[in-house]
Amino acid sequence: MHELLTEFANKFHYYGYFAIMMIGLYAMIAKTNLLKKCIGLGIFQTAIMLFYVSIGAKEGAGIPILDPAVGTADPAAYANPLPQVLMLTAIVVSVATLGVALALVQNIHRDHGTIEEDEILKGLRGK
Amino acid sequence: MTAQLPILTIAPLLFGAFAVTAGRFLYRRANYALAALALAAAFFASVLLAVQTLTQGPAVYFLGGWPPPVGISYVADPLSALMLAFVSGAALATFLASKAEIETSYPLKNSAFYALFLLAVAGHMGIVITGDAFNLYVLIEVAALSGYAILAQGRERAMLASLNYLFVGSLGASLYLLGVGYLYIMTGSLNMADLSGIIGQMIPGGLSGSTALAAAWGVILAGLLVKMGLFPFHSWLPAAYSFSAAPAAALVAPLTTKVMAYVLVRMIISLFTPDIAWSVPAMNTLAVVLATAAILYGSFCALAQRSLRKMLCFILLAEVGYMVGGAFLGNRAGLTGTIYHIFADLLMTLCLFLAAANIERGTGGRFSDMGGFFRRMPVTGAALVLGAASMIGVPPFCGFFSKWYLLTGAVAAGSYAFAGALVVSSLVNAVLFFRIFEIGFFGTAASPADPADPANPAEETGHGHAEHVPFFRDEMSPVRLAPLCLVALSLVVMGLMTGQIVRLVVDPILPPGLG
Amino acid sequence: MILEIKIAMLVLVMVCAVASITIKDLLGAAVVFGTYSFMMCLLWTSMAAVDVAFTEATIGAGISTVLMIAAVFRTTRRTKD
Amino acid sequence: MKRLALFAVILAGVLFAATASEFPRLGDPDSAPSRHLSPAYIHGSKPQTATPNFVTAVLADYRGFDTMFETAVVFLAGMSCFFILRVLRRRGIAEVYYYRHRPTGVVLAMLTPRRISPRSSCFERIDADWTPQDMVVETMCLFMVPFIQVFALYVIAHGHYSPGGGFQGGVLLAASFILVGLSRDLRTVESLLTEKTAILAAAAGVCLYAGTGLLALFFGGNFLDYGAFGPFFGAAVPAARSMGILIVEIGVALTVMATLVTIYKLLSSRGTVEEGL
Repeated sequence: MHELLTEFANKFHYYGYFAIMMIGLYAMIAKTNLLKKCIGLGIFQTAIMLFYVSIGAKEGAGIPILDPAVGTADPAAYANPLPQVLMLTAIVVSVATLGVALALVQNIHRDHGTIEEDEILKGLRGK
Repeated sequence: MTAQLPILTIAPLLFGAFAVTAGRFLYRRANYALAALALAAAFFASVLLAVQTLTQGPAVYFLGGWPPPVGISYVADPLSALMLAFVSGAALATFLASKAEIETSYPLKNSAFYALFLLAVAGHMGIVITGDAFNLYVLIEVAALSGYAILAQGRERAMLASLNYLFVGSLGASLYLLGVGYLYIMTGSLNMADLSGIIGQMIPGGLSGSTALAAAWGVILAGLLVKMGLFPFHSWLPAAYSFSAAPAAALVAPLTTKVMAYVLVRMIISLFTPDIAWSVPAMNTLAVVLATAAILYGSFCALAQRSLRKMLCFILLAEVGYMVGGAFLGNRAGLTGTIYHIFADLLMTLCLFLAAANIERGTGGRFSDMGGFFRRMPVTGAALVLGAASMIGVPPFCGFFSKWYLLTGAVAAGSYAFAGALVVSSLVNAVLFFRIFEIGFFGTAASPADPADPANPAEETGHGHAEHVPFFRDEMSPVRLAPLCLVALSLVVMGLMTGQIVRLVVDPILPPGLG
Repeated sequence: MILEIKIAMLVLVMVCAVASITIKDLLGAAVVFGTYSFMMCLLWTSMAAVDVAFTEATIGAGISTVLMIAAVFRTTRRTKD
Repeated sequence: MKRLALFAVILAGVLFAATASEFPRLGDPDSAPSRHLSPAYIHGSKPQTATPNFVTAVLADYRGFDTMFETAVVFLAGMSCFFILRVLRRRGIAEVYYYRHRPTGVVLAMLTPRRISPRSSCFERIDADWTPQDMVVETMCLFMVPFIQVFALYVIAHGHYSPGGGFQGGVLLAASFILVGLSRDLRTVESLLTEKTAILAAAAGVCLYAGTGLLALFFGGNFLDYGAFGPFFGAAVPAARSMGILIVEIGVALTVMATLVTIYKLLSSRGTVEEGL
């Protein structure tokens, strides 16, 4: 029982990330509103970023900026900069995707008068 | 300067895109020529790189001067160099052939279209040559984001289709990113060559040695299959490609699925190595079953279509099945067939989509309006025949040889269902194209053609009046036909050069012990 | 970092995620999505990822929310789910 | 459908959770990522690039090529929104412009061919959904703008030593413009940063980045190898890399600022860039 608890305490954050990821995925699959799907996509991407950033965390480590008082003799004194750099890139990519998605949503609303996917499809079939 | 060739393949496209953007406000008339020049420069550099790689062996280019595990590297081996030449050549051909369409489909916005087009090509080329797993993700997004935008213009449903493509595409790319995260957390590296070495040391016995690495491969594979549009994840593909305007479809359709299949092959060969990538039999079987289903589904849905482009989109779905199935047969012939088919299919799809764009422009593209188009457009018709013959698998064309390798691999691996699906798909293709030939030769133009944009004065011969004159030549301008003819002829050339391609390009990159 | 605070933050992030996809008013959903991003930013600060947190605070909680609100304002607030 | 989706998602979540068993615990200093590449960056950053902020050094130098394409993605997003949304042709539809007479508050509605000069002192153009504006909000927002911009410039320039850099600074600059747009109206933003300037600035920013990379080729280095400038300008290689990082960060900031303002303008006005929120 104790081991199970330790295992959970060590891994709980991964379960949390996967839960958030699945919340986003659910929104993308099950919601019919296009803006809700955009939000779902955002949540899905952010959960993956959270996963990456957690890789870079180290116990007792400071922020990844050189502290002259500490020096670089021990790399364990600083958090791992690489995942942070990757996620900076991913955040910017996600906002770019969001911008394009919102532009498409606006145009769909202009053409069809609604942003509910089922209503759009019904309207198209009616023609 | 030869050492800098790998970056010079992409740099002209980047600078071309920015110059075109600025040119919109400065001197708009030069923009088309500028974009064409950038594409031609990229094609030229790619051909030089291919020649250099084939004669002097592979090269690794350090971006920023940092050696691989620390920095990002470009890997120019025979496979990636040849693929670069094919991708840039296909983009150049599409661009030259669809000048008129670009100008009429995107009035006042063609500068923006050129910039998006060039960056899309740069993204696809970067995907092909990069040796870094995370850089690949960024480039996938570059290629995809411009694809969403240019596919959104077109008929009424194009916006919704493009938005669905955006959701599915971003989901696929995010899954790939998650897979790279799995690899990173287990190995601490992002460079493909470095990763390959570490994985080989960690799990010499195959993926059963580590759940997390098996999951990494599974998640990456899922992401790539979603981006490729394999059978259960296919619903976005026909909609996105068939509702958009013709030049966008002619660019994105031949490139995106093929480049993603290339990434799949690259993952199998360079990142995981075939021994490890194929070490879970259930995964291989599942992939081959899905591929078989995709081939059958694509072929039979194509039978039900009533317009040329939509039919081609479903054939494209079947072709994705060919490539995925071959990659998971688990033997040398299958993988060779997949690699060869990536090149062959790029040319075939390009040829058919360009011909379809011409026919669509002349007749509207629905089967009911296409009657007798061979008489009116003999050159386009001839190119269509060549492309169709290759797609069916008639011997001197390249389509035959890829099918031959795939069939050999399927029989050697004992997956007779896949072999059967290949044969059935060939037969169905024959039925599909002979039906078009029948319409083209013997059909009569029943209804007047409706050109895509009635407000646009047709710049060739005013085909709106030519419907009832039986032998009136209504062919497109030579500028449109020349790239099409070159692509159609290259189908034969590539078929005749099969031996050399397999010897020079495929054999060197496959591990020697592969059975 | 203290484990309990981390768990609390993670739960808060999850609550914001669920709330933003269940609220039946798109403007509210957009604002809660901004809150979600901000909570995420705090979580990243706790993992010593200051640059990422800074970017998420400006891009995720700032610009994304403004763009989302602009889109809601120019389309509709109504949603069925 | 929803039940099925929920079931599938929960199943996928359980499968994902099952794969977490081999992952290192949170904050493990001996995990593979902490041991393999990160020490190289932590040790190398200061001596090789003269940049104490490891994240900036990795972002703009070690993995500068990623960042270049990331900037290209931002530019691409701006161009995509322009391509999708921008309404360029009026198609002969007469639009109504509203003008408010400042002294009396009387509003005139005029069809498009007729318009009142924007320089008119007693008429101002207003949005169709105009409401009387709160002077306190407007004044305070405009008062904040210079401070935000100075802070943004500090974030860009000080990115070597503290958290921040081109992206964050660029976003802050864009935020200052968007604040003007929210508190006043879109036309003020348009007069401060026209669409043409913004698109040119976005292209110029990426061009600055890629051009710095290309310039390195002529100094005998590889693409994006800023160290190659060092011997030519009589500077040490790390100092040259540090300068190179600053230049590309400025390019990034320019692109991000211009693109985000463009996207905001397009989204808030349905692509007409006439009437904002």
